Amino acid sequence: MADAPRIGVYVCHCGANISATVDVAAVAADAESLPNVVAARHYTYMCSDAGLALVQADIRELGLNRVVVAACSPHLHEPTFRRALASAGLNPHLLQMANIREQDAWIHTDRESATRKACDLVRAAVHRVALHTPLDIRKAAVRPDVLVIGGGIAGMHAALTVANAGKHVYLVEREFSIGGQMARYDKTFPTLDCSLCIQAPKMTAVRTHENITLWTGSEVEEVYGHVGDYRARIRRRARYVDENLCVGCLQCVDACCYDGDLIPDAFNMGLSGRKPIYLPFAHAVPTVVAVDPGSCLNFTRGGCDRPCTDVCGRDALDFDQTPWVEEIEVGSIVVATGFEPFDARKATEYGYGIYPNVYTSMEVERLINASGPTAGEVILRDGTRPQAIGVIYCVGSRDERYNPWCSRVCCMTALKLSHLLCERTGAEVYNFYIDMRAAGKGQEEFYQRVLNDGVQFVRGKVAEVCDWALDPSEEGKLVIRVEDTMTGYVRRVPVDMVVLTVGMSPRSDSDELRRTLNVGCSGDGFYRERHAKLAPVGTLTDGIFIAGCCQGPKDISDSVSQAGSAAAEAIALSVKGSYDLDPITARVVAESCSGCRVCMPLCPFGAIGYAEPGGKCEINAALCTGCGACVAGCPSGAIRQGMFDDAQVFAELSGLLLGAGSGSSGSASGRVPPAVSLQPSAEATGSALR
Amino acid sequence: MRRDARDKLSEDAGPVPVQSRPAIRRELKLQREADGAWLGKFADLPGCERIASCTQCGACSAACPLSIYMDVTPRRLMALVRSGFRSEALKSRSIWLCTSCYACVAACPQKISVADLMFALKREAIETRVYPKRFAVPVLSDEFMNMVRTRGRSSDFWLAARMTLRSSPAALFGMAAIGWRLWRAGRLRLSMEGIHLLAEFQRASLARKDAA
Amino acid sequence: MTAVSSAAKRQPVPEGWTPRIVAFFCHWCAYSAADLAGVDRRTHCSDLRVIRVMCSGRVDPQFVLDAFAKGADGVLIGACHPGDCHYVDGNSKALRRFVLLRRTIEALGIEPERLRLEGISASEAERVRAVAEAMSERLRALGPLSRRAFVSSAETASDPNGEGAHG
Amino acid sequence: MTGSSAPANGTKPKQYSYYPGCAIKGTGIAYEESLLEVYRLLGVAWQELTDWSCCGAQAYMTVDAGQSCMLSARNLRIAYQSGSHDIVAPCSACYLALRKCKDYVERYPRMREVVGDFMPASDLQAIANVRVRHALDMLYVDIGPSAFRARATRPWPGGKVACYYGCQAVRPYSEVDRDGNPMRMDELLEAVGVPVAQWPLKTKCCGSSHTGTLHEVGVRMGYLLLKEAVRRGAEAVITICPLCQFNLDVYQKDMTRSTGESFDIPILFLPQALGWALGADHRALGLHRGISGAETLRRWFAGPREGASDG
Repeated sequence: MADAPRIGVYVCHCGANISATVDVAAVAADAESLPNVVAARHYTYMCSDAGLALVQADIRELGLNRVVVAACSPHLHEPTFRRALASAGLNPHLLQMANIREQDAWIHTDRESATRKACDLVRAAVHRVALHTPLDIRKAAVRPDVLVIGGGIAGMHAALTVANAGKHVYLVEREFSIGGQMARYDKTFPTLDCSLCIQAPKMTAVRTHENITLWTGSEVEEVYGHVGDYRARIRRRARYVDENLCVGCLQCVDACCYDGDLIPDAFNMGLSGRKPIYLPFAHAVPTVVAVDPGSCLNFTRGGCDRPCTDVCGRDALDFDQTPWVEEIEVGSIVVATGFEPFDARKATEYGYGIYPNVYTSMEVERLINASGPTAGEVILRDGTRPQAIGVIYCVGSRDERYNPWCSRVCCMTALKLSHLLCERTGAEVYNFYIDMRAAGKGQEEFYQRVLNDGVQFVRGKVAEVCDWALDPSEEGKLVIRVEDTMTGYVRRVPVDMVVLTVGMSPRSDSDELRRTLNVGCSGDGFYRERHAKLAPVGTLTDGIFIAGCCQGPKDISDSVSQAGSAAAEAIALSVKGSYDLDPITARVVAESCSGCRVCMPLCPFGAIGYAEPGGKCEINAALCTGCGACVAGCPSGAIRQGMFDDAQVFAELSGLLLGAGSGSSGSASGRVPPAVSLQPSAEATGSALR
Repeated sequence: MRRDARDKLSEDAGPVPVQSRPAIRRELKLQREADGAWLGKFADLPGCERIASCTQCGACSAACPLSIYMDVTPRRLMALVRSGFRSEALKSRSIWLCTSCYACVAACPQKISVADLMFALKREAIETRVYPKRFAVPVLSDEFMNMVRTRGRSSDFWLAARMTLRSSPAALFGMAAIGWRLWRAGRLRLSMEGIHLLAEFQRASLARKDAA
Repeated sequence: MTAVSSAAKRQPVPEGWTPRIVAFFCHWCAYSAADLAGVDRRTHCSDLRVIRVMCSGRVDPQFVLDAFAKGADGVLIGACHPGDCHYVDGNSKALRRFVLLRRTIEALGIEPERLRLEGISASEAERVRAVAEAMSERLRALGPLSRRAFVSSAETASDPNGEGAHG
Repeated sequence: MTGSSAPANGTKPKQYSYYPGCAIKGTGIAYEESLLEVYRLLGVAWQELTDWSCCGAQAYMTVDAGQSCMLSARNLRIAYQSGSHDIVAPCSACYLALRKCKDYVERYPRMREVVGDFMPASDLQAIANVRVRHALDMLYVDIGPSAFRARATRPWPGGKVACYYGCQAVRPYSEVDRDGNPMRMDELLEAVGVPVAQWPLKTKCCGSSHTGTLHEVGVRMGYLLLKEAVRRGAEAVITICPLCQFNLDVYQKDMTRSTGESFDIPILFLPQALGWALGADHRALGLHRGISGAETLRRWFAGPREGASDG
């Protein structure tokens, strides 16, 4: 180090937040006696302009080259003080903060011990900062294009937002049409807008936008690289139809020689059938048919007369199509892969899959949809029309046996379906809920509306649905057994139709994509945001953002808000064109590296390479996230880390534990051995084994 | 009841001076009647550690085949326990109606072992002697346990006979017909077997009793 | 066994003694939780001194041994819960090292309970308080760490390579 | 008691610890007779637990949880020491008591402490190695429907049956079969040609000891079961628990008396039906021990002489 450390210590009162519990003057006085400390002051609000000016003046006038601020958590004001250092001409990393508010003044009441602790923390920071070195923030270039994974409402909205900002978007959707789950819904709560009416224009806009490349029937196979420079391999499934030629006239579907519409139509939740050649759904975008090789006779039996090819005036069918891979380079990625409805079969007590007239809410969305299998008529699987309907809330949600979380949308979905079923069938509708959660805008009002619809509300979790008639009035009915917790009665309610309001589960393959993208999942299996409140669309992998239900259950409005936010993050990166690399990254000191490669498997991000000619390991700073696992694991002590170097931590320990005046002022250029070398003695080891 | 009459039923009055029929009972719970420490006793009882997670959804009551006979449904019992209304919970008939069929446990979305709570309440009711006299269920338990403690095994025949004698001797006649039919089918064993390691077991039982 | 009992021959607890606990808290989970404990004003004992590291996987065994050598009575490593690590599996690396470290310090005559590893998610402010209290209570029962036993044995160790314990 | 017969292929068969429990030695004796007869016909080796004690069932649990658990722990330890680590309990209450004891000792330090007064820690650890099996679990998993299908020699002489699983075999552990609509008994019976009726009350409570203590309540629970079974076309009910069998079999007259509906249908144990298919003698299976449906039982099982004359 060129100059001897000249350290300034600044103790903040934080109004009375700190000074009420910590004797700040004493802390400053104690700091003054520490080695290398040139000035120690305390002030009411260190983070105020006046406080910052105080620091800056000392830097200039006293020639400070290190600063310690004893104040709040570095999570809060470290950036503020770093900026202050920078504008005073000091490298921002020559700062160390001592957290004497959150981790001292706020959790203690005894002034004496809190003050002693503050002194310890300041002393540790002083020892540490002496070994700080100037670090340069390096910049990495950011590619302007953005990849959006998932073509549901969140993915479409994110793609359109980015595209409207003039950046190019690749939108990758697994199904052969965009639209996602929202395309299935009949109406949306609480406004009762027709779902398709509000979504269709967006679908068209995505299809026609000059800045959007839309790939349906496609999946992200591999992603590598880092923020600003991601490379992705997109696998495109064969649909056996040329997307550019097909106009969606459906003559091929009519002509198909497959006997009957026997293949369960996934879009209609299996409530209707389709042929092997099909349009995913009536308003699919792109409006292009696809061939299902699992059922098409050309594949299953090795051939048919191919009447589909004969009738196609555009010669769009291509049975020789094979899957192919597209490789793209993007600067950031928005993940909007959505959710899976909870599998109602798991909740065996409700008889889904046993009693035909037990439906899931997703099925009912199709059943009451004018473009659904019954053209909106509520006709049950057994051909009858229901006189009484039971709507069961929280199926699979708020349940430790299945999903412990609240799926957030089910109460409103159930209210909406109750309202629509009541309106369209005139049936008696019973709602069985545990707690009514209608917290969104306009939602409580909607609840009030349904309360006045004549719909019946029973507060209680249904224990079972069963066709056991205890009374003649229950013959031929499905009986719902529930404790009406409001009246205190155990009730049996006979109905013709049961609607299970299924919650949201993470997609069953979400873990695969999580690994591909190297993002985290929370305990529930949904993708984990960087910070629940302050970075809700970021992930811990820079440049990868999440939106919609892949992050957790939410309704359409929240999905769209989040998608807009994720798009804004992607746009910001793209527009800025460069990215600041946090200089906490690790680097290998080549002279010390033995080439043992112990560090390589320790790196979760594959940032460590091995250069054959020199026989040394190397760290790619762009991939390194600064976790320090390799630093701790290197047997030769050859890996150094910015801001978290061994020497700095040892110095912090010395300051914390050894008391005033006896601190280490070890050189920053090498690994500082501990004050006392610890070696298990033969005696101690031997006796331990005995 | 007229409004002015109701106003007279002030909450701090002593016995309610109402002669009208049907009888009007005052029901008001003062917080001092609640045993705030009671819930804590269950926290480390096997199976009961999740009682505090109860959301009062009522799945236990709905699944219970006997809740329709109960004065307090399992869900309400759970609420009584959580609020510390100890004597109300222990005096309820409900705990004696439980057959431990575990339907409530299977139905509970919070994985609370309601059946184990029932056992715990029954035990406490027996310990504090608040169950009704001549009530057959606790008598059966008592007889069962005495039999096993002394002989190591139980016998259907003797158990039924003793329990009936203690709870409702008159019913013995009704039992005779059933007994006769079982006897004819070779299903009644009048001899009672003891087991060889009994002394050892009794010692351990006693040791624990002494310790407690 | 003997190692533990030798440590048990501890000096009488000095008047007014409080344990000194060094806590290595990972930036993302435990450190955030400790901040949150402050925000929630979850008052607890002042024995804990937190050193922030980016990840519990950064905690070099030498840090822990050094802390004991310099006067810590206990060392706490605060990590993310399994599966929650911001660096995929840094916490499991910490766990592996922790298991070995406990054996090492036992061999040095330090009670293994003086070293703890706790999963503390960023939202678990109460857990920070509970862990701090529990650890402090345990250390108060154990008394000050008798450094004489292992420091002197380390000094007289015949191994000429002073850094042999490293890594 | 032990039982074994050399299996055809000559390999040393796995030996089971057989834990009868109190009820099976008394009113449920036909369960034991038929199960052991099935074992004999299939060459299953078993050994009755020496000096077994009561399982510490629910009535005991009601008074003293610790002692109840100790009783089960003792039985588990005997099984461990015998070397036959699969303990087969035909009675659902016994099965659950043993299973729960094992579970609670593993999971709860407090339970370990209590049971620890009774046995050394090493024994406590040993019982973790004992596998608690219900007879149905053992018959379905270790023998299996296909083996029964292959060995079945005699057609089912009667009508449809309803499989009644009762509560404690499937709850709360769901290891014998799943709680929601269990099917293992149905599959075993179908494999040997017994027609089964599907019904929704397979795991509803039989009334348990309430038939003795709160007679009206207990009997009504059995009545609801039988009524629904009959409504679904069953002519007999097959059970896997001595208490279920007892309640449904013994109180049919009481049901008739209180409801005016007449009931007289046989209540069998699962191995009685399986044993019949394997060709066992009806007395060896204890088929003469039923209280209700005696006429039907005679007609179905007592051979063509008596059966034909009954018409």
